Amino acid sequence: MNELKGGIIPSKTGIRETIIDLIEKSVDKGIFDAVIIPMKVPSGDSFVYVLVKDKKLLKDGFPLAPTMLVQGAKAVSSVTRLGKGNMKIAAIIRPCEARATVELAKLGQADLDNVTIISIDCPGVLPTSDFLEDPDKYLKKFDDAYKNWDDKIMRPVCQICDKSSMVTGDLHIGTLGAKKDTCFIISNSEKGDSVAEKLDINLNQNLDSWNSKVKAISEEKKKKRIKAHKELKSTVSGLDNLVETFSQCINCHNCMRVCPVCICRLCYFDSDKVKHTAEDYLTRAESKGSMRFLPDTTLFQMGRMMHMSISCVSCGNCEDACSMDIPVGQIFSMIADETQALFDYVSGRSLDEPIPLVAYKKEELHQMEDAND
Amino acid sequence: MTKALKLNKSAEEGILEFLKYLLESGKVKGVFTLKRISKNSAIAYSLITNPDELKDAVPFYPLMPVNAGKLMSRFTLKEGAKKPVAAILKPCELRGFIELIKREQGTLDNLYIISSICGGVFPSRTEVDRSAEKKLPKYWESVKKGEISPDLRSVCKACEEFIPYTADITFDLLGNNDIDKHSIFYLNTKKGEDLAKDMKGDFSEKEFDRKKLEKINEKRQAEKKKLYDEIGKKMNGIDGLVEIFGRCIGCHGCSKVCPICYCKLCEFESPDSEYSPSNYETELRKRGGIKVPPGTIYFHLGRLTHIGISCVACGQCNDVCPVDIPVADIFKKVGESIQKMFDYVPGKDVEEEIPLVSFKQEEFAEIEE
Amino acid sequence: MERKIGVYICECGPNISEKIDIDKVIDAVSPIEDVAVVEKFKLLCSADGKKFLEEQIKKNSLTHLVVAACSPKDHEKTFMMVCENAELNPYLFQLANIREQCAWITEDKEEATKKAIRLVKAAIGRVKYHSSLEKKEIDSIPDVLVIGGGIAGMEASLQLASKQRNVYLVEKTSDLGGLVKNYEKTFLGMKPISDIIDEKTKKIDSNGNIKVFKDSEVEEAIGFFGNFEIKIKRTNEESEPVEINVGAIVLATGSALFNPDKTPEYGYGKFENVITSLEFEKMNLSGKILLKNNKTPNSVATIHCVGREERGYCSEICCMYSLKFARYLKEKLPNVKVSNFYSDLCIPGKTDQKFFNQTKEKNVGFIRSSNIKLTKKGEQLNIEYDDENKNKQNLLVDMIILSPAMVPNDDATKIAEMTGVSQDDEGFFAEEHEKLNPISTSTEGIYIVGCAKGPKNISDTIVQAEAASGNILSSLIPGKKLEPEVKTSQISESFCIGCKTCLTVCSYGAITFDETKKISVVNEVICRGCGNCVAACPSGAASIKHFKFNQLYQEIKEAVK
Amino acid sequence: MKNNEEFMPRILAFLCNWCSYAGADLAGTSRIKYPASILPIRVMCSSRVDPLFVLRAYLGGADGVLVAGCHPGDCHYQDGNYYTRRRFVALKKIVESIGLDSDRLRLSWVSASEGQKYAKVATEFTNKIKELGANSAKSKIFL
Repeated sequence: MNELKGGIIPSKTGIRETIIDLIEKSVDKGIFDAVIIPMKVPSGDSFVYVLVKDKKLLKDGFPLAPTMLVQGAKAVSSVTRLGKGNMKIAAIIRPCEARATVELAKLGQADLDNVTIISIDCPGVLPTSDFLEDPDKYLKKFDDAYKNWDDKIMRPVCQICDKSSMVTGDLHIGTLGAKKDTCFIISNSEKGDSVAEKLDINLNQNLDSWNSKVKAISEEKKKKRIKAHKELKSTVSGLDNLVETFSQCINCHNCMRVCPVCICRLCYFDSDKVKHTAEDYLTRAESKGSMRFLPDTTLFQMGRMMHMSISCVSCGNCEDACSMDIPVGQIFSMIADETQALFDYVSGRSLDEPIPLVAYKKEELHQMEDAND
Repeated sequence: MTKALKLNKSAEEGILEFLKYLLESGKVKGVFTLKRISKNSAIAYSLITNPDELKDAVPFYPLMPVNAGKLMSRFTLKEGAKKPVAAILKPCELRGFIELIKREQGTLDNLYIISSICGGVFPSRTEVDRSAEKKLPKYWESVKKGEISPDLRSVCKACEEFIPYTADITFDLLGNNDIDKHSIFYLNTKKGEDLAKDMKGDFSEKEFDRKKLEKINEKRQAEKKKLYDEIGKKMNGIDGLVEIFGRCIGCHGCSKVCPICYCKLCEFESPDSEYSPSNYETELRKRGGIKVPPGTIYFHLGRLTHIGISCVACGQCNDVCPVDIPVADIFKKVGESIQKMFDYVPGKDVEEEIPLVSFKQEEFAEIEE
Repeated sequence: MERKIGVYICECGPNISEKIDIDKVIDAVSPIEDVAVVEKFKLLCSADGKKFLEEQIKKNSLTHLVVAACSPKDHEKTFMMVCENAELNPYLFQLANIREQCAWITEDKEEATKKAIRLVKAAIGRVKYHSSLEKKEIDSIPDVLVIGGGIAGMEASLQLASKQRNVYLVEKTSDLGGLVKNYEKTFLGMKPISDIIDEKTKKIDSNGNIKVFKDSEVEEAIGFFGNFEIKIKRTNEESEPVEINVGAIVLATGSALFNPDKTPEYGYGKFENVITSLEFEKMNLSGKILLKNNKTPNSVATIHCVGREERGYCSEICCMYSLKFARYLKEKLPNVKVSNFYSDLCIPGKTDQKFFNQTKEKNVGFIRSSNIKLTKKGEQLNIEYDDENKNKQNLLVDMIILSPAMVPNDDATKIAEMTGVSQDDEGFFAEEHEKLNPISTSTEGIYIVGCAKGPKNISDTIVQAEAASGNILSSLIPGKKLEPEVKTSQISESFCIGCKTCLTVCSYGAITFDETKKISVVNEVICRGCGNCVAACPSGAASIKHFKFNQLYQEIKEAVK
Repeated sequence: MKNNEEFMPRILAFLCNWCSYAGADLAGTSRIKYPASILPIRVMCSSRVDPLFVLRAYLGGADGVLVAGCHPGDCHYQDGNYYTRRRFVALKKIVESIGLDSDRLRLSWVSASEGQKYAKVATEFTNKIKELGANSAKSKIFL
């Protein structure tokens, strides 16, 4: 990891308030014109992203919301896909959302010129279905778990996330290893440096305690991740297991729709390319005596792995949106680790790294070639 | 009076025997039905061609993993079936299919539609948490008595369209106390009669027990009123809508599973529905803040304008919503209100025009006031 | 490319400047992105104004033009011409109507100014999304196909044929003249019909530019105004169809008579000496008005309105020809007793009443009656009826003439389907608009004349034939290119799902279905640009030039800001 | 807006080119006064008015939306306005059924010779909207 610069700022009332405070100050100083930030919905039982300009509304901002319904990258993309616009925007999102944002920028789906990404040390998010059961109770549970950095109630993919403090945006708020009533503010770009400067934050302070805590957690999670993937593999790999796993899929394609890096306007798997004649279907059924209809559920999932696992950030949104509780997020996190490792690629790590499938190196991947060649 | 075939077997066995006969006699080349497809007893629609495979078929299982109307559309979209295929559809699935046919999204060519007097289905989640299996005995008791099973989808409880309109064969289920002992197939059409013709069983002229069905309908109506009252209270002005739809995450899952939504690319996913930076700036000047991605209520209302007229209230959208918005309840209520204006029951008759692509010169004179 | 929008506000003398604070408008729209120039001018539609605009466009190298002035109905074309002169595509221009719908209707100057600002902003927002549109030109064929060789078709053919224009006249029988060739005289004038027919026939025969196809039918007609491909086939004969190309089609297929079998109370087909008006005309033309037993009738009754109830409309001419029958009868059998049974008399027009009075004076009876029923009494026919006072009455006569309603020809539906012309509720060909376009149809370039579009007398038929001819002569000029509508619909191939919704709502048959790709396709030559298909398409696959989503959306946005 | 200032609604009016737009022009040439609340948008035919436009305007905060076209039977494009009418009644019903204010939507037939009627419709509709007050959708964030 590159040497990151950072400072320490007071955080007496709690991390959410500290962030809001910071944003308010920035807005006052004209550093930002608007902010993308989670906010509680009027019914009070959920959180969504809101682009806020009005300072009065900013108070209702709720960074580090207990759930992730819309992936923050999708929010940033929605605002900037058609151009950077004239507003300077801060996006308060989680590390995996920041990473997906970077992937989207590479895919031309976000223009980050006027966006300052501010990420936060992330304890994970709650599974949507749990949260919706009793929003108030679960918000409290989430906050308690956050204090203790306890991930047991979080999404399964959050429990094995080794990039929960990864800094890929412009600024990052660190709480790990911070002394009481303080937190770290880490800059990862010139944009971040300039914001800190305007806010009179000294970025040359000691980050050792944050660094070492992050490293420890990351290593521990990495171990957990490898183990979990290994276990998962034993239950889902192989054609039969795969088919069994996806057998309950009802083709709603929700997983694709909520995926931050699935960007197609018209998914290949909704296009004419997957539509066949009755005769074709019948012939296929006859060859086996019986055929699930629609067929090709596994093809859909594997096709999606092909299309986007390189950019998958393991946020787990797909799993949460699956109405049939298929562990699709965990499966994708496993596949993504493997496909990305092929190219020594980490999705969202850096804007400067090209997406591997649109680039190549002449000397690489010889292990894939026929040994006799 | 309709021709009817009676088999002295339980409904479960009777329908399978019938389907087996169809496949073995070659009267159909394939059977479209629900089937257990995996070890974990997942239920999915399957196209069965080998009679042996029927052993896992569960035609009347009270689940609707996908609205089969959508599947039949997919099956016949590119080209109608060339060989005869029997499809077992629930009444709302059949109606969905008919609505799609009206939109050129499928054909009835060579299809034999078998439907049933339907007792409703469970929410799909009951399959996920494995509770469906446990709820079955209670469900069948309710069906026999013509009662509303408490485990049904909200829209099923309130459904008055449990008798299929255009099925070739209607299987007698709801309100039939003897489904353990025998199976009754009403042969509504010439096609239906041809299918059953050489089957071993008792043929007679028979009529639905209209009175009994009327009674069931009354219970459903009461349930519907309850549902509408409840949801109606929430659908209160723009604030009410914001309360209901505010947490929508814009996954559009509801439209993806909707048997009527048939566009390749949904208008609400098209470039026209995207906000440019200047749009955002305008919105912010006006509102101070805006949900991103925006256009949630616009999407739902817009979808109502597109397909409300044809909504068959199957309830798929409710099931698939990751944030538990009662989409189906709302669509049923609003859909019905516009359908009534045109005296239109979606899927009742394939020849009937969709009201919004036709008109009468002498109508709605009062709208201009 | 960089956008440079010029905004010009017309003072329209005092018309706008007194009601709207133009300087405020200028201040409000000047800062808008891409707006390069904002200026006001006394009267932009004047020669000076046009010159000023033209110079401004050139001098400032404007890419888009907004004029805030009067209604587009007034000067949209004027300013589009200015654009053309200044080599700016005229569709990159938008006119904001701040006069008719702002200055002139608003009491308060401040309100009017605010509204004007919004209207100009909306126009600026919109014009940014305009695209250049090019006029299309297509070659047209000046030749015309006339279907039906009756009075209407003959008249139209004669009007249309000239050195530069061939006319193809297709008649399904072996003679020209249509129904009226069976008549002896015209009504009102009581002139021999044969004179008219013979004269027209002679002219047609001697006109080298009219090609007559007798015993023939049109088998196929595809294409559009300016270029229809036609196949003509001889009936009752196995031969290859003749293929011709024409620019316009005149439907003059005439009408038929209501079949009195459907009104059994009149005893048609059951009793001898009950005949239809057409049968009587033929009998009269043969010179011998005789009963079945070859005796001359002493009394004849005409029953009007046979089938009017059933068909639901008055056939306009039956009363008049019934009067003509009375004249025939009185001329040939001076002692015959003639009675007319009617419920209402239709004697419109400036001279019809005179004709009626003269007929009445010849001792012709008129009996207003209802509930007519015919029975046979000896050799005679007994007409039982209710008189005006609802009293039962009866009358014995030797012969009865029925005046049946006029109905569409049997082949009307076939022709309608072939040409894409719609039919009205009665089955006659439907005009495009009863008042605005009474002789054209929903398919541009196809006209309907004579009884094919409803009951009509000879003079009205000729008027229509002349009208249709005039229309064709003025729009289908030899050598002139046709300019189809520029602002037409388009359907995106990749978004279309093939539900045919657009096809269903299109009134012009401008959308066809590509069966291989399973998508809808717009024929831009036929499309009139109403935009109905666009609003009907749920996929957003259809759009319409110059009224695209984004262009209208900018206006909507301005209104809700 | 100052408190004592009267509320001036924003009403979007889709006018068909051939009848209603001409009718609105006639109101102008006849110098008939009506409120400045109406913002006209010209479309070739009322059938071009996608119900989604009306929805967008409504949810965007327009206080009212008027769609005006030729009288039934007089459509310049034969029968476009019959479709408009069906779409409009359906839309209005949806808006009403879902608990929104359908009085904010209005369909009117205004011919080219009915300048008087256009002004009357504009005035009446504006008054109606004034009764209803501003459309609160304008300020909603979670739309």
